[in-house]
Amino acid sequence: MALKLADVKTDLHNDWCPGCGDFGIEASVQMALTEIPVDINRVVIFSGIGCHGKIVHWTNTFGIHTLHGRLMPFAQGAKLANPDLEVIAIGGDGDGYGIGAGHFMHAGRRNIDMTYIVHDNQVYGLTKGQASPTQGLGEKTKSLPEPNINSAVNPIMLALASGYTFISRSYAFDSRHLKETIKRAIAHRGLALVDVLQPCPTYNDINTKDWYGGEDRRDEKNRPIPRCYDIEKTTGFDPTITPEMSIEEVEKKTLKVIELSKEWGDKIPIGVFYQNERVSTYEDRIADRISTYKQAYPAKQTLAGKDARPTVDLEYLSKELLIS
Amino acid sequence: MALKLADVKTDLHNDWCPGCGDFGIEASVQMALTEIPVDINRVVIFSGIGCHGKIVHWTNTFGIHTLHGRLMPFAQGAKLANPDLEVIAIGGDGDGYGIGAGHFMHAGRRNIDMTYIVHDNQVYGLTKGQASPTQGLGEKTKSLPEPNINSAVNPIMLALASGYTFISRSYAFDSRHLKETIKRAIAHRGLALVDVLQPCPTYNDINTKDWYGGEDRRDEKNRPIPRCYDIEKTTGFDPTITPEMSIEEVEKKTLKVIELSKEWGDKIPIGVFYQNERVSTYEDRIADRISTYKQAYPAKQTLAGKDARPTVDLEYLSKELLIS
Amino acid sequence: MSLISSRTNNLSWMIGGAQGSGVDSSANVFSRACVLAGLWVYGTREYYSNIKGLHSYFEVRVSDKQIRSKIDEVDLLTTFDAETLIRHAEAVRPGGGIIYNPSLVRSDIRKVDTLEDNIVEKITGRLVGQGFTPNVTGLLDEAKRRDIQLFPVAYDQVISQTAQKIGETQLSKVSRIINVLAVSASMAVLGLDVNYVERAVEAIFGAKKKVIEMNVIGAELVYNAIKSIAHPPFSAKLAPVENTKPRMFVAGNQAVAFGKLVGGCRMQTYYPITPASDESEFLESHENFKLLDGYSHDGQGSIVVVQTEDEIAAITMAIGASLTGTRASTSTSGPGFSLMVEGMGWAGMNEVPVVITLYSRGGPSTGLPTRNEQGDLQFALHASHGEFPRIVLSSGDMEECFYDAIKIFNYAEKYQCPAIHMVDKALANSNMTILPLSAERALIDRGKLILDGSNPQDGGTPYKRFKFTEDGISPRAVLGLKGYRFWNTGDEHSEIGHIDEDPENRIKMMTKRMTKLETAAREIPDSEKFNFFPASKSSADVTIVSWGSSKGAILEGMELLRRDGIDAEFLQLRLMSPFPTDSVKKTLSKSKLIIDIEQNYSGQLASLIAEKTQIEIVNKILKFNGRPISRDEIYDSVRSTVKAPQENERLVLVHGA
Amino acid sequence: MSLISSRTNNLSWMIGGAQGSGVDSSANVFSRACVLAGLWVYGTREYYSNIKGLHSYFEVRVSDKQIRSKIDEVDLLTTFDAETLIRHAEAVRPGGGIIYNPSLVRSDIRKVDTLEDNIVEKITGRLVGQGFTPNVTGLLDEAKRRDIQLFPVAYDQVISQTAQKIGETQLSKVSRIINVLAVSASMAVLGLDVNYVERAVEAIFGAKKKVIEMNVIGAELVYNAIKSIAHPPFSAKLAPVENTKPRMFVAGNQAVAFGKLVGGCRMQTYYPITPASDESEFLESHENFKLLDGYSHDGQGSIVVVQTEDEIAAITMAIGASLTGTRASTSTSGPGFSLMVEGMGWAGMNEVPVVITLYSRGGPSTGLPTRNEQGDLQFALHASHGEFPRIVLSSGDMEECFYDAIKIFNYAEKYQCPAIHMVDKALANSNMTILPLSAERALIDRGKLILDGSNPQDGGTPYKRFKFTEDGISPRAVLGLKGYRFWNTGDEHSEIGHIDEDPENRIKMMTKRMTKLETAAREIPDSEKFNFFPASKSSADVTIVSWGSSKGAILEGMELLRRDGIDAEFLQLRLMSPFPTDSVKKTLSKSKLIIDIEQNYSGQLASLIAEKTQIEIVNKILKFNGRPISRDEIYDSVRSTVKAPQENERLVLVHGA
Ligand SMILES: Cc1ncc(C[n+]2csc(CCOP(=O)(O)OP(=O)(O)O)c2C)c(N)n1
Ligand SMILES: Cc1ncc(C[n+]2csc(CCOP(=O)(O)OP(=O)(O)O)c2C)c(N)n1
Ligand code: SF4
Ligand code: SF4
Ligand SMILES: [Mg+2]
Ligand SMILES: [Mg+2]
Repeated sequence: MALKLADVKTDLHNDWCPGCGDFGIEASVQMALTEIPVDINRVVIFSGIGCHGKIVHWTNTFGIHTLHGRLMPFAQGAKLANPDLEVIAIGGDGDGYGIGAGHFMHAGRRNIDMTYIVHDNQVYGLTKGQASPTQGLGEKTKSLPEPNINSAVNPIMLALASGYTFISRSYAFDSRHLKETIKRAIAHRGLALVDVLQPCPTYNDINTKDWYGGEDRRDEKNRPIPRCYDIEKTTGFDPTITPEMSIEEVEKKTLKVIELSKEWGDKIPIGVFYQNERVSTYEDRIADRISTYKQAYPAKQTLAGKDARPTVDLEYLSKELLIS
Repeated sequence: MALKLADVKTDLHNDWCPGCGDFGIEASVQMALTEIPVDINRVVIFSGIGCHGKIVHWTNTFGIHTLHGRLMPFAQGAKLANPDLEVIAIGGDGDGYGIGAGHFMHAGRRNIDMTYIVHDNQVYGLTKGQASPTQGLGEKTKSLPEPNINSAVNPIMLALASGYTFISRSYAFDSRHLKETIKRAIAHRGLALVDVLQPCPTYNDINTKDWYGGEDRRDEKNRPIPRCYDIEKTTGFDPTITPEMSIEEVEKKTLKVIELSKEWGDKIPIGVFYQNERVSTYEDRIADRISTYKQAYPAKQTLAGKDARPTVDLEYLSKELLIS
Repeated sequence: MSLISSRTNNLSWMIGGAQGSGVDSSANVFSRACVLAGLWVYGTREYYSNIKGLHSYFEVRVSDKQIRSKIDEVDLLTTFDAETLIRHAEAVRPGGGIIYNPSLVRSDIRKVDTLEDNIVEKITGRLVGQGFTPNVTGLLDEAKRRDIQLFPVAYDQVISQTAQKIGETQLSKVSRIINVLAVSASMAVLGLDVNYVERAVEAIFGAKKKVIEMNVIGAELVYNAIKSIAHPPFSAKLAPVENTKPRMFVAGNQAVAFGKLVGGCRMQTYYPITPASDESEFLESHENFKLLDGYSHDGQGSIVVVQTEDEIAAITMAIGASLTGTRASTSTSGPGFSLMVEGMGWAGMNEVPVVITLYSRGGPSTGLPTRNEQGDLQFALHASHGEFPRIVLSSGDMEECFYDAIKIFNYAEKYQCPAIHMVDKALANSNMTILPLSAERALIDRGKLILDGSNPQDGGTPYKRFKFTEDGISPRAVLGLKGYRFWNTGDEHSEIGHIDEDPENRIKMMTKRMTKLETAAREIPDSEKFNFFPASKSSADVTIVSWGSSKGAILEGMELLRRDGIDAEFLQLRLMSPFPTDSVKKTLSKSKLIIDIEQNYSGQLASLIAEKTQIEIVNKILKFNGRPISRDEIYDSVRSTVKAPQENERLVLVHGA
Repeated sequence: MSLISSRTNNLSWMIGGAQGSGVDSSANVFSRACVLAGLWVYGTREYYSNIKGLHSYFEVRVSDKQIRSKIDEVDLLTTFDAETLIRHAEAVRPGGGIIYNPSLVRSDIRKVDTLEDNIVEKITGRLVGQGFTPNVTGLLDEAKRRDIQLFPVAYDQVISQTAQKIGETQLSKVSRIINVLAVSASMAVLGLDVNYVERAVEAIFGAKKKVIEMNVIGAELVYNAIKSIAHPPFSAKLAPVENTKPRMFVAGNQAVAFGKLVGGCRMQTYYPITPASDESEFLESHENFKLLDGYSHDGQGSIVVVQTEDEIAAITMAIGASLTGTRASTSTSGPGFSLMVEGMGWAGMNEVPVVITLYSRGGPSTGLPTRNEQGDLQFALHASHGEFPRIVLSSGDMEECFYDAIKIFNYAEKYQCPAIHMVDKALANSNMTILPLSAERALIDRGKLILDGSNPQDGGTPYKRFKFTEDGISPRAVLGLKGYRFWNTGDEHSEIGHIDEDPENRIKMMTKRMTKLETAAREIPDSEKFNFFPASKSSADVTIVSWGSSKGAILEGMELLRRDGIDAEFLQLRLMSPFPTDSVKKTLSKSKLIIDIEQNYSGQLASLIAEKTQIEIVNKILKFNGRPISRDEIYDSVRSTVKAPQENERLVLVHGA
């Protein structure tokens, strides 16, 4: 039975600011949920703390609103304990690239099969507009008393350096592109990042919807020239790295990703930058050690019999320490 | 009066394992201290927790042995409060790229004028040999019960993505190279990373002194072929990015750095990868806001008069909130 | 019984509206207008953890004497949206007034989607139960039945008139004046000249000429409109009083910020968090400040404010700064403090004076981020593994926020340890009029700090950062000071500061550190440890024990109780560590009846008192619904307890919306 | 007075050496040899926070009855380096023995650079004061004067003989056998057949034929060499006893790991830290395990052990796992726990059963990472901001480590909250013989867990994860269970789990959560809350109150005290939260004299008891030098206290090197 959008929405009042890019992300996530071939009962969304974090309350799946910056370990813990879950982590840029930067990086090293969507609005929304780690040095959004004193990080490059096997970017108000990107991220086997450019009309008056839309620059027919362009569509770039490719090819692609990741301002690449199919998932690596992992994963094991007695053979287990 | 090595050593018993690469790093740091044009009384070394962290106790400068992973914020705090100090942070790979990864990254965004040396031994030494974040996926050092389950991070690329303006690598047992690299790092205006490849003979039986030295591969004359090569000397690569360079040149250099950062195994580049002179330091940025910062920095301000009365003009300060 | 005799210059006003719609500036304009008229105000703010759209409201009490608490009843509720009316109409006392927008009278309560389901049910149930329609009209009918005077204000009309007057065609550019219109309407009802509103508007909007102009025009239109209709005289009034002394209008977080600047804090680190970051942002916008003549050879004074990547960095960076001799602090609330405890332990071990301002809010976890609670006392006392001395000081009002922010640095430096300054959200986000703060009382004591390296110990014995001394305190040098080289480590260490695992040294070093707490307990005068407010008779009927922001409500509640013949004394605990055990024991052992009043679930101060003095406080009045305690709640609950202590061992207060 | 009557099968043996030199395998071989001979052992380990080179030593007590503590005196000190001799000669009782390497007699104490300056001073001072030379010879002379029997063992010679016998020319390949030589020499002195040493060597080195061979050859050479020289009979002896029942030789951290596996823990997260990571590594090396017949349809059982990037990730990952219905835990010690408190608060708020095994070591901060302390009790009780229920259970011996590791999961799941299992380093790193652990007593109770989604609530009312109930506990579904969709948030929430700031809901939800603690207090039987060891007479002379690893020393100390006519009773507190207030009050209110015994500075349990029961325990015996408490210290200090309680209100124990 196909799901409708209404099935994946709750009826709670949504309290994001009018015009917030979060609405676009919510819609795309929910649309994607209705289109992916996954039992909705197995879907769990985790979110961080920030405006973005409320998304789980508006979405009718299992929804775990975690702690500021700790989204990824929460989500990874659930996925490892029950690899049959479809785990989607949705975080903020302050949450994930700021206080959570360490977890962001180490998640890449694991490459657990899950999806990580980041609401990248260049500000700390919920605490009233401080600069987030993606805001550029010297920029001064209206909520800052003085220009931003820190340089911006490059999330795409960070993800690459950390080992993410799927790295993409989309734009909150390009719902089709975003939805498709999310679906591809979910379909990818391994850890998939979707960095979503998200206007925050309340605090970020630099990277606005108009700015992304290119309202400030017009072509000869006075049409706005949008800043985001789809790398795959526009340049024919193929982000896939297959097991068959030569090291040199891989290197070349990787450098291209870096090059693309540095574009910003007048031309902002969106789409999938990198999809590496050569790297094993953490689940596979566990299965190398624990042959029964995929069938009898932690959440699925029977701990006790009907008599409440443990199922573990203690006598056998203790042999090693028995002396007689 | 020129300092001698003995002046910068304490007479405490050094308890690193025999043959540990940490000895090489200690020697180079101390030699560098005798050769830099800085009053030794202004030098403060901060260290993390791990085998490496004990270095401050063997070194006769102000020495602050901090917390596991928190080295960088401690050190940055001191430097910002007293920019006249020469601050050197010395950490471990577990300390800095593991638990401290978030601080590692955000320090890059600030670019405070200080030096950060990392003992990169691919293991957690002091807790008995677990894999550190630089150990490769599937590698199995003798202290691991099973092959390493996480991918390695690439510190050079991480530093680049984070904004470090000086990025270098050296080798613990190449004392001349290491010493010179440290001196250049200290001389650099901005945040300088020195990633030091460090054999841990006790736990890391893969990346050993012999391995780095190339004892396992010999040229026709049966001389070992060392794995590390000096990028600048060997290839003539110039890591400097000057304010005058064109964007394209900068881009090209940056890509080269990435390329180099991916070499590992048979050829390991050492030397300075990147030295960016275009980026302002955090201290400069503060001075843009607080014009007196460089003369009257926090540690230097007079808080009270002889009568213990605060020096702040409270009446003036409170005007804004006074109503009459 | 009504708690108030006269309602002239003695009333409570409330305004509400969606977050982000400017309702905070309404409250600000109203309060300032009152203060300009020589009156005193106390204003509290309630808001959701939300940026735009959810309901927020302000209660402002006004009086001709200084006031320090909120009360339960509202004299005049000023609204311009339906939600405020719906949520708060019930809070208006019989005989009070409601200002409302007549165009909203048909609003369906069920359709206001920012209202929680249970609130909708409660209110519609109440209305239907009384035979009213479940909409705004019904609410107004209910109000009328309760003798509440209704004041319709046609905001939309005034806005378009104003637009016309200033020649603005885009109404949306003028609509923001609705906040000032609401205030002006209130003043018309309360009888305070519109001129005060205009002066307040000018003071607040400063250089924004156009904004001032439209607000002033609108204010006058509304004011005259209301005045022109004949109302029966309203039961509460404001009238200017002669008050030549200047006063400050200040929020708790600003008082702390001022205290820090005066107290010599020169580096503040923070990671954004409600309700702590207001203070850091205030500091940042005052990073350059004037010094007294005679000290301005360095030019100005300044404070470096650093937004860090997380709270772990915030505390450790502040510690790093402190090692250079800088007075450094960080401000946070519960979740951030939870991340600071490891760093704090390091400061404890290395005897580093670092100040943590801990703004407490509703917990546990993310909890109620914008609501009040005093749930962190025991955590502050025991945070971090192992044992080390710490100072924990709690402020009970704005003046204490200021002076304590200075004292806490003195304690931190004198006893060379982490020092926690506890401030509740109910203080941080409240505004009140106080007499100007004075730097006379604010002396700076840096303890055994060695700042001068001209007399180095290099030649002789090496400098011992952790020298064993009688009082546990060692002379403290700073990084970079010639002749005073030292080492720090989180490991147990020798006097020099190197790692030392010797069991004998361990005992001495632990004892040295812990001795500092005894030294502090001995040296800090009782007057800084607690406040004792005696009963009017020689023997009190009841002893109230409390801490933090409850202070104001308790003091004012006590006055009311006295009228009823209940004579209370009040022990306000301020220094929680080291705890003034003997004094508390002495005070409490003489009590007839003790009541512990706290804004948390379990009575954490009572636990502390039991631990230290072995006195069990059986009667507790607790509030943990996230809303600050009011004077009236104190009055009611203490009264009930005194009347029947056995039946009322644990009273849970529920007031607040 | 000597505390020991017979020294046959009742003695204390010590061995030391540089970290990394294999001294731990000496102790292991010695202990196993004893156990193989039917004896019981209790072994403790002291080591620096260092990998190689600094001194470490083991004390092994051996007896023909089960023993549970260490004592102060050493009967036989076995050394092969100078440092061990220098550090520990003094600990050998008059009449005891020392095995030493005669080639080291000229070693200069001042030249042993791993000795701390103050230790060098102390020892040379002692020697010179008595007229001995300040070197090893002097030490041996001093020992002789104290009637200590000296046994020179020419290790180097034996090593080269062994090398010759096995045809190895590189001496360095054989030199490691020195550890077994030392044990063998010890057995020769103590009179236990070398055959037990050989069997122990075989058991430990398993398949390494060559290693076994050289060790056995060397062992026999040394054994015979010592036997061949005529000594006066040594004052302590070992002799095999008949003991057919199998016993386990286990360390505390292994007992915990076994408990976790049996108790159903299927995911463990950790970040390396001393002394906690031993447990995780043990689990990792047992990640696949056998199930009982009848449950092996899934094949084997398994546990996923994840090394995380830090402790914040460790706790939050474990919580994530727990949400799926997996029994999940994390293990750490002080510094790591300090980083976990925010995550723990989230689990408290969302009623997630997560288990934290907290190994306590010397604090504060990095402290004494490899040494013992009980400094984290109050922190464990109050960690994290705000208020939520938690279970805190403390183990006192190996058996408790095992059974508690099971129980703690039952508590966590029944009361749906974080549960902390406290284990001291003195248990974690000690080894002892115990009777085999039994799975009979280890039942699993998962509380109100809904694992079966076959009866979904979808159609009717939606599932309420936080449904209000009488006992505060709501039926708990897991992620992925059809028909039981739910939400979690660290914010205060509705029964469904959505953010809810309503003040009424807040009161109900806080009360619901906190009610669980009362439910737990009611349901958990006294037998799981504390152990009470009565006096032999009806009324005890003294009541000892303590917790954790002090248990063994106290129980054995009590036996000695009884011989002196001091009849003690002992209340061992186990469940710290919820605290068994009434029972403790009842027990203590009848006491003549109470002594609190703890291994921390301030007497944290005494504070807890004062807080809960208002009983002040004036007399305290405290130890915080990083070394575990011994039976003899208990005996001495309790005796002094009983004799003169007023003069001995605070006794600080100092034993240990
Ligand atoms: C440990 C901790 N520190 C601080 C906060 C306060 N806080 C709440 S939201 C937020 C920032 C959110 O920014 P971002 O992640 O970018 O989310 P956005 O609001 O922009 O969607 C912060 C700092 C917190 N909840 N927890
Ligand atoms: C918060 C915290 N967690 C864990 C530890 C335990 N610990 C001590 S050293 C260390 C690892 C050190 O590894 P690395 O930084 O690589 O230093 P190395 O020993 O290799 O020089 C750890 C995990 C600690 N001290 N603090
Ligand atoms: S503050 Fe910004 S990010 Fe947050 S809801 Fe409003 S517009 Fe969206
Ligand atoms: S464990 Fe490794 S890193 Fe540590 S001191 Fe020994 S050799 Fe060096
Ligand atoms: Mg954001
Ligand atoms: Mg390392």
